[in-house]
Order: sequence, then C-alpha cells, then structure tokens
Amino acid sequence: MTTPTKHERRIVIRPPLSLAGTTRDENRKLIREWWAELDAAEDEGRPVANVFVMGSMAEILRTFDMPIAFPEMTSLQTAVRGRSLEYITTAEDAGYSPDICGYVKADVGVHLQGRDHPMGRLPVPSLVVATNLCNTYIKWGEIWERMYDCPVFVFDIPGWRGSGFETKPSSGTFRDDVRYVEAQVRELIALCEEVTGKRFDIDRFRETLAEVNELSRLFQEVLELNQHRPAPFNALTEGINLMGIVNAYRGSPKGTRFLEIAKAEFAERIDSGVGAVPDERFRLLLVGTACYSNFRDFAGLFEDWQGVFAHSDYMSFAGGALDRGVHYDLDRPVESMAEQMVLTTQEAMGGMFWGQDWLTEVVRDWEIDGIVFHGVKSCRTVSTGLPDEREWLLRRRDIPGLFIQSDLVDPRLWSAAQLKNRIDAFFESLESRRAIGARR
Amino acid sequence: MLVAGVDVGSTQTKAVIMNEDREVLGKGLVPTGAKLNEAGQAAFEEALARAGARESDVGFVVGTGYGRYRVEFGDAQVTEISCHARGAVFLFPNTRTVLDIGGQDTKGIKVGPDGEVIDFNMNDKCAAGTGRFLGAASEALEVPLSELGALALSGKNPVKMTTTCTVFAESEILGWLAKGRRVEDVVAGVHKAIASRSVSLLRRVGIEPEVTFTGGVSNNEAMVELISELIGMPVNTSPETHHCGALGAALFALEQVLTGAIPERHGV
Amino acid sequence: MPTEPIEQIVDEVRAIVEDPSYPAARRWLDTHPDGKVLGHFQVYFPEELAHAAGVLPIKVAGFDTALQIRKADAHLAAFVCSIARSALELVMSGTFDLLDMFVFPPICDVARHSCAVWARNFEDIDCQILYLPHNAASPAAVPYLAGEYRRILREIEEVASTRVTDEALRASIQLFNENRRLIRELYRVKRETPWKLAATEAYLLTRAAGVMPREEHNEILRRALAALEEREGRPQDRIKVVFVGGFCEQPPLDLISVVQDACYIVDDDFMVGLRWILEDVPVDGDPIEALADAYLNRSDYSPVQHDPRKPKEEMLLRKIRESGAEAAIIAAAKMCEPGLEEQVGYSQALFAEGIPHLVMEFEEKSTTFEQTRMEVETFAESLLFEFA
Amino acid sequence: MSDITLGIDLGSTYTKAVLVDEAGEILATHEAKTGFHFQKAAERALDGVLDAAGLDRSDVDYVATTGFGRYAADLRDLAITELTCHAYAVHRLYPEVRTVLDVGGQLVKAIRMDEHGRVQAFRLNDKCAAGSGAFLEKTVRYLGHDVNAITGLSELAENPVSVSSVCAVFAESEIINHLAAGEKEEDVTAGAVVALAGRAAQVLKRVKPEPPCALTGGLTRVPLVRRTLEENLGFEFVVPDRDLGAFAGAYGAGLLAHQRLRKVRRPEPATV
Ligand SMILES: Nc1ncnc2c1ncn2[C@@H]1O[C@H](COP(=O)(O)OP(=O)(O)O)[C@@H](O)[C@H]1O
Ligand SMILES: Nc1ncnc2c1ncn2[C@@H]1O[C@H](COP(=O)(O)OP(=O)(O)O)[C@@H](O)[C@H]1O
Ligand code: SF4
Ligand code: SF4
Ligand code: SF4
Repeated sequence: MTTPTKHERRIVIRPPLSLAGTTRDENRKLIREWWAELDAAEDEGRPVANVFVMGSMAEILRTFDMPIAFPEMTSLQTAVRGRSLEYITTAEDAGYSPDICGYVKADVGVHLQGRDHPMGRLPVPSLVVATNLCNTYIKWGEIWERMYDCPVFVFDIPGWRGSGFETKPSSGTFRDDVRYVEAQVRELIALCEEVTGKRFDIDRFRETLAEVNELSRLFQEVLELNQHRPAPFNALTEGINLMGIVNAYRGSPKGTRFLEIAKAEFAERIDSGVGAVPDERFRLLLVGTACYSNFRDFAGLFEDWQGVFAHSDYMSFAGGALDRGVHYDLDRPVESMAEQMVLTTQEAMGGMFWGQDWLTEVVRDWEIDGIVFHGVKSCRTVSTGLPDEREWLLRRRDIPGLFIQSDLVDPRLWSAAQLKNRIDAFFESLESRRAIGARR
Repeated sequence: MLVAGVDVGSTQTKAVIMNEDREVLGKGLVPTGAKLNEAGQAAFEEALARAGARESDVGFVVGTGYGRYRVEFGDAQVTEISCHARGAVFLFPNTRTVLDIGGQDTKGIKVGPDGEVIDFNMNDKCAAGTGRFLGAASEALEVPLSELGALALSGKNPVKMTTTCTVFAESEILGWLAKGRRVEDVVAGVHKAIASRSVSLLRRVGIEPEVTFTGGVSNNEAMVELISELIGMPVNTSPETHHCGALGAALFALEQVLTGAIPERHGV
Repeated sequence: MPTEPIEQIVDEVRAIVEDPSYPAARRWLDTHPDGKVLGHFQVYFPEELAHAAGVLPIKVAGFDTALQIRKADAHLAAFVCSIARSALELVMSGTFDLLDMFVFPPICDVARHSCAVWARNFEDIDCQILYLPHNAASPAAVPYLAGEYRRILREIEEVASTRVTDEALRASIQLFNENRRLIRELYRVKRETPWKLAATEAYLLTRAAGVMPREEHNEILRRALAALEEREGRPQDRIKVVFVGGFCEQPPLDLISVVQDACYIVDDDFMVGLRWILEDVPVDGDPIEALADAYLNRSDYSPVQHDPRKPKEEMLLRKIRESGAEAAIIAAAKMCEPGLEEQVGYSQALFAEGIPHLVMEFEEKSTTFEQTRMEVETFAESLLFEFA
Repeated sequence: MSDITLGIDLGSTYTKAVLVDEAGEILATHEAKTGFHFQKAAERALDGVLDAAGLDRSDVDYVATTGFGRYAADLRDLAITELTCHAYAVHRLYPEVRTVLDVGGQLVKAIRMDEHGRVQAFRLNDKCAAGSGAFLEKTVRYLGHDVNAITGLSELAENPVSVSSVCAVFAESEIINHLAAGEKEEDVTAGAVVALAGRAAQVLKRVKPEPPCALTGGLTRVPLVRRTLEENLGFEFVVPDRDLGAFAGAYGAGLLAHQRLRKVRRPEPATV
C-alpha cells in the first residue's frame, strides 16, 4: 500500500475547460487591489481599521469608507511566502512566548521590523475592532493599542452560552443580548464618526447590508456545489482563497462578483465531471485550519491518497457566519444588524465549540468518509476541544476521525515524517473500513 | 505460496514468513544498525532459513516500521500502526486496544474486530520513556535487557525518577545508586516511570478490553505487570508479540495475494 | 481565652485545601442532604447568587500530585493550560462527584471550549457560561450583566428547586462583603508586616474560601487575624515583591514557597476572583444590579478583561507603589494565552519605569522547582549584592 | 596576609574550584568530575585547590558555593546561583560586556547584566539533553573517545554533517546513520557541536543579546562552539583566557565572597 511520492503524482489530462483559472486570477487581482488600497491609505491619510475575520464589522466600517486590514490574513500570507518564522522569532525575541498564537507573533514581528510585509506595508491602525469570538483578538488589539495608542473597541457578542443552551429569538435572553449588541453598534458608529470625521450615512449602510445578504446567499450556493461527487473544489486549498475574498470584500460588490465567478467555474467542473483532486477516492472534512507554512505539503499528504476536502469548518467560522445565512432586514438596518449578529454568532460559535451536530450533518450531506481534526498549536480557539469532539463522533456516530497536530504559521512545529505516518495509517484504516463494509 | 512481513524498526528488525493458512513458519530478528536495507534483508533471510524456505517461494513481501520509508522494503509498505493492529487481533482476536512500546516510540491503538485501526496515538519528537530508556538503564547498570524485568519485579521500594529524558536517565540512575539505593529499587523506579508514561499515552485513545501489548518491550515481564496494574485489567502478551508488526505486515501481504484487496494502485 | 497559634489554623486549612475530594463540601452535604453544589473557576463568579439559593459555590482548583491526570488528556489538545485539564480530571475521575451545576466564565478560548467538553461528557451536570461582558466600559454593560445574572439565577433556582428573594440576596451580599473585608484585612497584614504572615499562609487562608461554606470561612479568618495579633516576627533582609500573573490557574504552593524563601510577597493576584470586588457591595436598592455594577465598576483588573478605564500596566504600577514593593515577579501559567500575552506589556511598562522584575512561567502540576529557585534567587541576588 | 576566598562551582558534571585573593587575582584552580556526592565533590575540590596553591584550610576565609549542588555542600558560608556568579566574573574580566552565554553539561544559560555586573534578565533552556554538553559527551563516547577528544575532532572537521533531530536520542540514530554512510568521525562530532551551538544561540536570542557577548562554561573549550555562534548570530564573542571560561562560575563565587567578607568584617556603626 505504498503511496506515490510527490514527484510521482500522476499527471492528469483534463478536458479543456473554458473557465479554468478564472477564480484564481480574480482572486489574485483582488488581493493585489486590497494591498494597494492599504498601501495608499497611509499616503492619503485615510484612517485604516484593523479587524478580524470572525466579526469584522465590515458592514459599519465600509459605510465610513475605511480600508480594512485583516491581520489574520496578512499573517497567513507571511507563512505562505515562507517568511513567517523570521517574524515569529522577532516577536519571541521581544518576549512573546513560544506558546501563544502564531498569527499574533507573525504580525507583531512585521510591526517590529518596520511594518514591511512581503506583500506590501502594514498600515498603522487608526481603530481596532476586536470581537470576543476569539479572546486572543482582544489581546492582539491591546498590543497595537500599546504600540500606536489607537482605540480598541471590543465588540462583545454574547451568543454562545454553553451546552445546548439556545437563546431563541422569542426569549428574554435573546432580547437582552440584542439590546446590548445594538447599543454597541451605535457606540461603534459614534466612534467611527469620531475617527473618520464623517457622518454616518444610513443609506450607504443599507447598501452594504444588501451586499452582504447577497454574498451570503452565493456563499451558501458555492459550498453546496461541493456536495457533488467528485467535489469540484478543494475546501482546503481553494477554500482558503475564497475565504480571503469574502472577508476582504464583505459588503462590496467586488466580493459578490468574485463568488459568481467561482460558482461558474466550479459548475463547469461539475458539468465536465472534473474533480478538484484527480480520481477522487476519499472525501474529507477538515476541522481546524491548514498549516500555511507548509501548505502544499500539507495538502499533498492527503492528495497522495486521492483525498479531497469537500468541506471544512474553517469555511464556516472564518466566514463571519456567511455560511449560516445572513438576512439583514433593510428596513431596520441597525436593529437587524444586531439581531443577525447575535443569531449567527450563536450558531457559528455553537458550531465551533459544540460542533458534533453540525459536523454530523456535514458528514451526511457532503458524503464525508472521514474527518481530519487538525489541532493547531497556535490556536486554542479552534483546537482546545478537538480530541473530545473527535472521540464523541467516533463513539456515538461511528464517524472516523484523524487527529494531527502542527501549526498555522510556525514551521518549527511541522514534522513531515510523523504527519505522514499518521495520515497513511488513517487512510489505511479508511480503506479497511471500506473493505470490511463491502464484505459485510 | 508464502508471504512475508518485514518490520524495519528503529532498534530491531523483525521478519515473519507465513503460509496461506496463516501459519507462521519462521521468524527473524536482527539489530537494525545503520544499514536499514541490509537489516531488512538479514532478518528476512533468517526467517526464511527457519522456515526452511527459499526467497523464490515468497510471493509477496510487505515492509513496515520506521525504516520502510527509507528502504521501501518489499513489494508494498504499510504503516506500523496498521500492522500492529492487524497482528494483535490475529494473535488475540478479542483485542480492542494495542499498546506497542518499541525502541524509539510508543503507540496506543484502538482497533475494530477485523483488526482495522479505529484510532491511534503516538509519542512525538521526544524519546522519553520508550524502550531506549530501558536500554540506557541496562547499559548504566550492566544488567542484560532480558534480565531487567525480573530484577524490577524484585524491587519493593521503587525510586522516583525525576527525568524521563533518555539521555539524563543514565546519570540519574547512577545518582540513585550512589545515594545507596538498591539496584532492584532503581530498576523498579525506571520501569514505573516508563509504564506510567505509556499508560497516559494509551489513555488518550481510550482503553477497552482486551488490551494486547506488543513491541520489544512486551518481552519485559515487569512492564507487563506494571501496565496491567495501572490500567486495572490484564494485558495479552506472547512470545509472538515482539514480532507483531512483522506479523501484521505478513497478513497484509497474504490479503493482497488472496483477495487482491489491496487496491491496484498500491501494487508492485 | 488564649489565642491558638496561627500555624495550627493554617494546618487545619491546608488539610482541607489540599484534598481534592473537597472534604469541607462533603461535610456540608452531610448536614444539608438536599443541598446542591455549583462549581466554577478561580476567576470571578457572583457566589452570592448561589448562596442565596442555598447552593454551595465551590471553586475548582488543580492539585499537584494529589490528582493525577489520567482521563482528561484524551479530551483536550496538548497545548492547553493545566487548570482546564485538572478541572476536567477532577470530575472524570470521580474525585469530585458533588457537582450539580458548573458555570464557566467567557474569559478565554480554553474556558469556553471547556464548557462544551464538559457538556458532552457529563450529562448530569448543568454546564453554563455566565456571560461577563467584554465591553466593560459600555453604558449598556451593567444592565446587560444584570439581565445575565437574573438568567443564571433562574438556572440556579431550577437546580435547587427554590425561589430567591431580594432579602435573601441582600443577606448573602452582606455575608460576602464581610468575607471580602476580612480578606482585605489579611492582605493588609501581609503587606505591612510580611514577616508576620508568610505568603503561603495567606494563600492557604484565602484559598479556603473557595472550598467551604463562607460562614465557616469568615470564622477561620477571624481566628487567624486574632492569632496574628499575637504573633511575633522579626523583619529579615529580603526584597519586597509584587507577584502577578496567577489570576486563573494558581501557582503551586511549593512555588510560592520558593519565592518567599528569597522575597517578601507583599501583594499578588492569587485567587483574584475572591478579591475582584474591591469595596462593599451596597445592600440598598436592587441587589442584582448592585452586584453587576460592582463587577464592572468597583473592581480589580486582570489580563482577561479589556477595560479602557483600567489600563493594566498603570494598575500594576499602582499596586507596586501602594504595597511598597521594590520589584515585581510576572509569572504566567504555562500555556495560558492571555497570561503570557500580558507578560510582555507588563514587562515593557516596568522596564520603562526602571522597576526590576522577573518574568517566569509556572504550572500547577510541577513538582520540581530547581530552576525556579535559581531564577528567583538570582533575581533577589541582583538586588541584594552591591554592584558598583 | 590578605583575605582569601574560595569559590566552588558544583556543576552537574564537573566541580570547579577557584581560590581568589583580595585583589581578585586567582591563586589556583581545580576541576574534577562531580560524581554523585556533592558533599564529597566539594571536599575534593577544596583539598585539590589548596594542594595546588600550597595552602591550608585555615587560610581560606570564606567559601561561596554555586552551581546545581550549591546547597549540598556544608562547608559553604554562602550559596549563590551560577547566573549571578557567571555574570559577575565576566563583568570583572570584561567590564564592557553585557551579555553572557553559559553552555554547560545540562543547561544553557543566557544572561544579560547591567554596567555593574548585576543580572537583569536571563533564560535557561528546557531541561532536554538535546541542547546539552552531556549529549556531546555521549556522542564522542559512542565514537570511542572521551571529552578531551571533542576539541581535537571538531577542529579537524571539513564538512560537518547536519543533525536536525530535536531529540538527542533521535539525533543519536541520525549520527549512527551518518557514520554508516561513511561520514568521518570528525565531521560527525562537528555536526553534533554545530547542532548544540545552534540551540544555544536560540536561548541567547531570548535575552536580546547586546554585543560584545561573552561565552562561558565547559564548552568554551571547544572553539567550534564559539565560531558557530558567531556565524549564526553575526557578532563576536569574547572567551575568557586561561581556561577561565570553564571556571567562570567558581571565579564569580570567589569574587562575590570577598564582597560578603568585607561586609561581615565591616565594624558595626558605633551607637551614639
Ligand atoms: N528480550 C528482551 N527483554 C526485554 N526488553 C527487550 C527485549 N528485546 C527487546 N527489548 C526492548 O525492546 C526495544 C525494541 O523494541 P522493538 O519493538 O523491536 O522496537 P523498534 O521496532 O523501534 O526497533 C528495545 O529498545 C528493548 O528495550
Ligand atoms: N576538555 C574538554 N573538551 C571539550 N569539552 C569539554 C571539556 N571539558 C568539558 N567539556 C564540555 O563541557 C561540559 C561541562 O560543562 P560545565 O560548564 O562544567 O557543566 P556543569 O557546570 O553543568 O558541570 C561537558 O558536558 C562537555 O561537553
Ligand atoms: S487564537 Fe486562533 S482564532 Fe484567535 S487570532 Fe489566533 S489563530 Fe486566530
Ligand atoms: S489559565 Fe489561562 S488559558 Fe487556562 S482557563 Fe485560565 S485564563 Fe484560560
Ligand atoms: S527530553 Fe531527552 S528524550 Fe526528550 S527530546 Fe529531549 S533529549 Fe530527547
């Protein structure tokens, strides 16, 4: 049962597809534009906001025409460019512990080295909006607060309340939550007015909300395309590109247009019977994130076995709840934003911490053979309870799962031989499951 | 036709020759040393000799063990995790949990009734508390490995090892002796340290009866006793458990020959 | 009546605190057969809510070798702090089998995840997150928190099958006000005359609050304070330090002891949850709102709260000034993300102020302190020897 | 006769002793394996160094111990940590140096101090053999040599092999593989030295080193350690001459002992 090594990976002759590469090209173009806007902002004296993918508040910031920087994305890019270790070490030299989030350290490293990032120049934030959806966001915001004395607005969305506890829209708790969040929407608006010197334009806000509604609808459609066999896109490799754009361009027509392009390309693949991974044999679901410092190798370990990631919970929690369906009511924009935030956050956080039900559904609907739980040393937000979740799904739902560990951006935690051993053994076990299943 | 399984381990290389009735005809065991390929070949030949067979009688060889990546020994390779699981269920059909302690690593494996791997866990990056630790103790105390277990069982007041680092173990062992502790108590302490480390690793996959103990360290009667004490249930071992990985590999080879269940792309 | 020696009181407390089977809670249950037990983390929880419902609030803690981690590791990632493991182990192993309800704080990603892990594994325990606001300075935060307190109170009432009146709540607040006052008094003694009260003693006496009925604890503190009046003690040539960083997972007693061999710990953030509220909570007006207001507006600071009104570095500097310390020890729990991140900010501020400080990590489960001893001694030596 | 102090460094592998006079001059040094009895090791060191100096026990006015076993020797007047001692010794020898890297048998210690030799910050590696001198000793023993051969072998190397394992046990198999592949023992020894120095550099970076840095500890006897560090870090190290790098801990203890001695001797201020 040897697996071909990387060099032997078979060369596939695909039927010519007219849309091949359109998503990738558009993605590159949009990322370049995003960097260009951030670069220009400094010269133009436009205030930039640092925000995070889980709860970016792009709806509000875009209304004020603020360029938004996503430090998670820029940190990720340092890893993809093979530079993360250098920044992480700079941060560790400054006292940041080896045991904290690598994204934070990669970012701090770039700032300490004069903000020169492999893809551009990191802006100095004029405002930081950190949600509670990852508590590290708040600590990260405090770091810039110390560096640049910029305001840090902690946008608090108390959705997740624990085991099976749901705040139903009819309940008093839900109303309390919405009231608290709505008050903060208004506080943030006031703060943005102060930072930008602009008045809040409710019509512009409405337009942005409408755009997000559309983005969410399209995003759900794209995800569903992958229920097809073979899966038209790899939720690991291509998924990350989708996530970059839906975050950076949330609320902008460019984001929706991008998803149209992706949807068309994936639909074409389906029509021509082309899958993301040649001769798809295993359909996988990723829980956690990929390892970006060794991104190709990470993907290769699964592709070697003709395994495709048909879905990933990353495409859920890192998408600001787009996959859950965002439905803003444009007649009551502020109130509706607060309601939707509470609802979708509750679902997204529930899905992350209390993920067994959501995962079971995905396994069913996307016809998943096995779940890959990737414990990410940097990120306790996605990783803390993974072993428990895996064990639960295995025991209660008989869903096979593999637990591996490495990191998002820290190549020191990448151990190729060990990962390969585990991944090979996992596929061997999926294979024997199949053989036994066929026999019975 | 015969099949073979060759397990190129970090410390010892094991080989098993099996016939179509799943009977073991011969076994081989050689130190791995630095030349992995040669070790594989030597163990294979030893097993052949014991089986009274020739290389040409063997239709399919599956390689496993940490050396398989480097030498790609045989016609196909399977991870040692799958092999130990398969081998353990072959030896003890009611096995649901496998503990494999080898020279450089320790694995806990949860298996299904057909020997399929349901779950597993192994140590990473640190050799603390593996078979090598026993090796270090054996050298430091000048007691042969095969006698270490019996000695440990006679220790009534085990010392408390503060390090499980294999390299520092030696000096700590000598330190205890210098403090006047009895050899058997020191050895017992060493065994206790490894046993509790292994069991905590095993707990991560969950322990369900029956538990089968494989790998070179399963030869050690004190470890067998300590582990069964710690997990509160008996553990299976036999003279075959050291060869469990090679045995599993041979079973995979046989499966390939008999059913072609190993998918075509994995073939020769 | 001759007062008893303080050592005796400390020993008595120590036996209770270091026993992972929570003997004092068991004793309480013997006399309250229908009593319910609510567990929570070391960080803040409004225990008055439980007390008023006749429920015993207990702080879960890690234990050193008295509690071996056997089962919990299989459920949590390897890079998770010790307290999360220990707490899970306590229940999984059956050592602590008294819980009817457990409330997690939303302080960090590990604590939030833990809630789900517990809920998946313990069907008989009502696991909840009490949502303490992160936007602490928002005018909407107090009414919001009051609402959340009312929600959790309803949950408690359900678990205990009872109704809680405002009167009962006020009585509980008074009891806890008294407890906070006594603890403040104990800390005053330690701050002003550290040779009379060792840091380990103060720690044990305070920590006992989390494992026994508060009425009993108040009595213990009263006895201890009386005994301290009598205690003789000679000041020694040691440096005075503030020890911060143990806001959630607690440093092992032996580590505190290693530190106090070389330094006087004149202030700290041990068990900050017990001391979070700095002043008496008013008992006129709505008791729930008073508690919510006190949490947000009459309270201490910690790495897991971002409150622009309480810049953490300034708060630390004030703590150092007010306690007359000449140096600080910034110790974070290993693998505690918020604690580790905070170290950098603290250290930069202290550096700017020219205050000597030592940055280190601890783990409640450690048993060897050779390295720590070396670090602390070197640090103390750098202040004691004359270098010129 | 002037006051004489004795500094004893009871290290995890070697015990070093230095006799120091009032001017801070070294009268004699002594070194022996520590073994398992710190008490005995201290006695041996005391006798050895007195022998070397031709002095008597009664000539020693104050004994300061340092190192791993500092508390285990009853003959001490005072125990001081090795961090304080190494820093102070280096300060005395090179007043301009602010950063010290001590690479010894079990631990790597990086120390930053102020202009008076006062320790300001320090870092130790985790106690893992992969970064320790013990690992080197083990490697050369495997090759059939003793510690004294490390320097010679590593100086002869032309192409040090690369050792990438993070664990000394795994590294050992790597080394065995290198030997089996026909690599020369010089290159293999040097490979192990380079790997060790690389780990030490990591620890040093944690204290934000300010050149010039000093290198101390037993591994100062291996010039390749210093060269590798310089290459990795891009700045120069000073290494105390007369083998004082290895004796820095004991020397620092001896110097600090004089300070205490002066304090003890200082007459009490007269009460008015
Ligand atoms: N007869 C024996 N008695 C006790 N222990 C043994 C015996 N033979 C081997 N061992 C132990 O088993 C280890 C090797 O186990 P093995 O499973 O062959 O490892 P690997 O596959 O990594 O080479 C050795 O390190 C040694 O500690
Ligand atoms: N003559 C020598 N040549 C090369 N290396 C040596 C020599 N003597 C000691 N060493 C190295 O120095 C280490 C001991 O360093 P030392 O600072 O004395 O450690 P410790 O204080 O922990 O005993 C040994 O492990 C060895 O690697
Ligand atoms: S902890 Fe995880 S979610 Fe939070 S910032 Fe880091 S990588 Fe992102
Ligand atoms: S110790 Fe730190 S990481 Fe652990 S639960 Fe407490 S705050 Fe969270
Ligand atoms: S502690 Fe010892 S066994 Fe573990 S990695 Fe380090 S050298 Fe290897």
